[in-house]
Amino acid sequence: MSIAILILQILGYIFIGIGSFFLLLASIGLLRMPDVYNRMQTATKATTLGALSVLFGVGLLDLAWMPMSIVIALFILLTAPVGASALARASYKHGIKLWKESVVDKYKEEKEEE
Amino acid sequence: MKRIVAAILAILIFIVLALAFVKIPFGNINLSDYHYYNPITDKQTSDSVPQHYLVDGKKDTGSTNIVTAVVVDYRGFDTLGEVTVLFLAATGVGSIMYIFEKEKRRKVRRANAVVETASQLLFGFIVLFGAYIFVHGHLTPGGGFPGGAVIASAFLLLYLAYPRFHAEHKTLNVAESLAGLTFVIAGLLGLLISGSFLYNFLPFGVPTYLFSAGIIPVIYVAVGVKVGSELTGIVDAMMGVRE
Amino acid sequence: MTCPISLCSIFIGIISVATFLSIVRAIKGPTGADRVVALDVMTNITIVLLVLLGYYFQRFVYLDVALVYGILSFVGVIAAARYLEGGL
Amino acid sequence: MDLFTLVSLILIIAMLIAAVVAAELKDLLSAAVALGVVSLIVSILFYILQAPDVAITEASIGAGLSMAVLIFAIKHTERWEK
Repeated sequence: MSIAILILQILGYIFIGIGSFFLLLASIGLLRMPDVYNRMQTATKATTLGALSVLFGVGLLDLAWMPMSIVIALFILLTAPVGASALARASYKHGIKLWKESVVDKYKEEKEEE
Repeated sequence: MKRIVAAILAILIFIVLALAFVKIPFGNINLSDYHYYNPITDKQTSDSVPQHYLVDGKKDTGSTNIVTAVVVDYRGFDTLGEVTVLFLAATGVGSIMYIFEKEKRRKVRRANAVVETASQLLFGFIVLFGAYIFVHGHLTPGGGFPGGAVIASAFLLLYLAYPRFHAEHKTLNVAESLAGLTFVIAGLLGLLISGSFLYNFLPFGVPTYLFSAGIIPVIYVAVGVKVGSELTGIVDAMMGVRE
Repeated sequence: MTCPISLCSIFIGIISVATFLSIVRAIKGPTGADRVVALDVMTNITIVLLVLLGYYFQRFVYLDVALVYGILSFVGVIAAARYLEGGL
Repeated sequence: MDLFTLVSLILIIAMLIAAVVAAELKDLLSAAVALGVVSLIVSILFYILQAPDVAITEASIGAGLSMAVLIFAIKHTERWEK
């Protein structure tokens, strides 16, 4: 019994460590990337992965916390991509230019084809 | 020059405030030497005020969350006043925004399909969570005011995603009036039964269970519905578009 | 168990440094959209920070605060995005 | 030094900088976002001080609704301060 709990604890701390490392990477990427779109994709993807990993790890540390942390994780999984997509579309429509070394602009190509 | 003077003034005010705050004891001071007169037992007791609330609060009110016990039970009349102030503020916003009614016939751009679908999916979840916050006000942190704000933000999400959406004014008014009436009737029943306004006349039950703490959950549900409908009315007055 | 709790405090330190770095972007960001992106990211980091602090304090009921924060700042981000888009 | 003292110090410094920036910016949308940052950090500080009721109220009013109201006001006036 205690061995199972010990294994769960070790697994939980490993998950929390991975998650907090990804969160730190996300914030560094937010600082160092050159324009809005790059920052957005770096930060959103890494943050979502890191947050899900930490929440799962906390659930493993104490199994009574698992349902609530799964609810929070589901909520992050639903809202983070929606917020990022709405922001990306809004800043494109607002007229913020891409970085000068960006090469792909699918949205503009589609507009020209129509 | 003006900015430098302003900065120096701000720093001086900060220093004076900090010097004043150093003298005030926060946190760990032992107040057990403080004596106060207890009118019920008719003698001086040596219990301190925070000890009184923390120890006797659960016995007096049956509520697990002491903050809720203070807000709804010990200081229930103040909460009625706060709800009235919020109602007056909502009325003021509505009457000011009525002047701009003509301007609302404007063209608005539709939202992204992603935002529309996500707001449909999340609306029920957010309303459910707001209801959870104010129903569990006597067990977990939260209560009527945050729960009402969460419900209003669910409606705000719909207003943002669908520019043509607007909530029914009649339903909002009926919900708000019923909630306010429930609060006042609960207080008057206490007055009728034991002679003091908002007396906790229902049985306390077992603490940490949902049906416990007497009339505290009833009043918090009423406050939650009232705050939610008032804030939704404010949001509707500002963002709604009439056809 | 004293050792794992101190391990938990190390992670709390790392995540608060991450919060600080994203606040730097929210302060520095040249355009408004940068600041809104930084607010969006900071929200997610803060939810995780609140959950870990709740585990550190060993209080289960504190998780409600994290969920409320997530819901409301999502609504705020959508409001800012709709304003930038020209809707609202 | 205690861990929470350190975390609180980091957050308080960031909060002060964000508050000054919110007062100084000419772009009012960015100022509203900076106010949101201030409200977020105040909420975390209340949480660290073990006052979850105050933290939940601060988060529910400061994060979503007040930012939406400010953005609505900006929409009906103008975005750039002269």
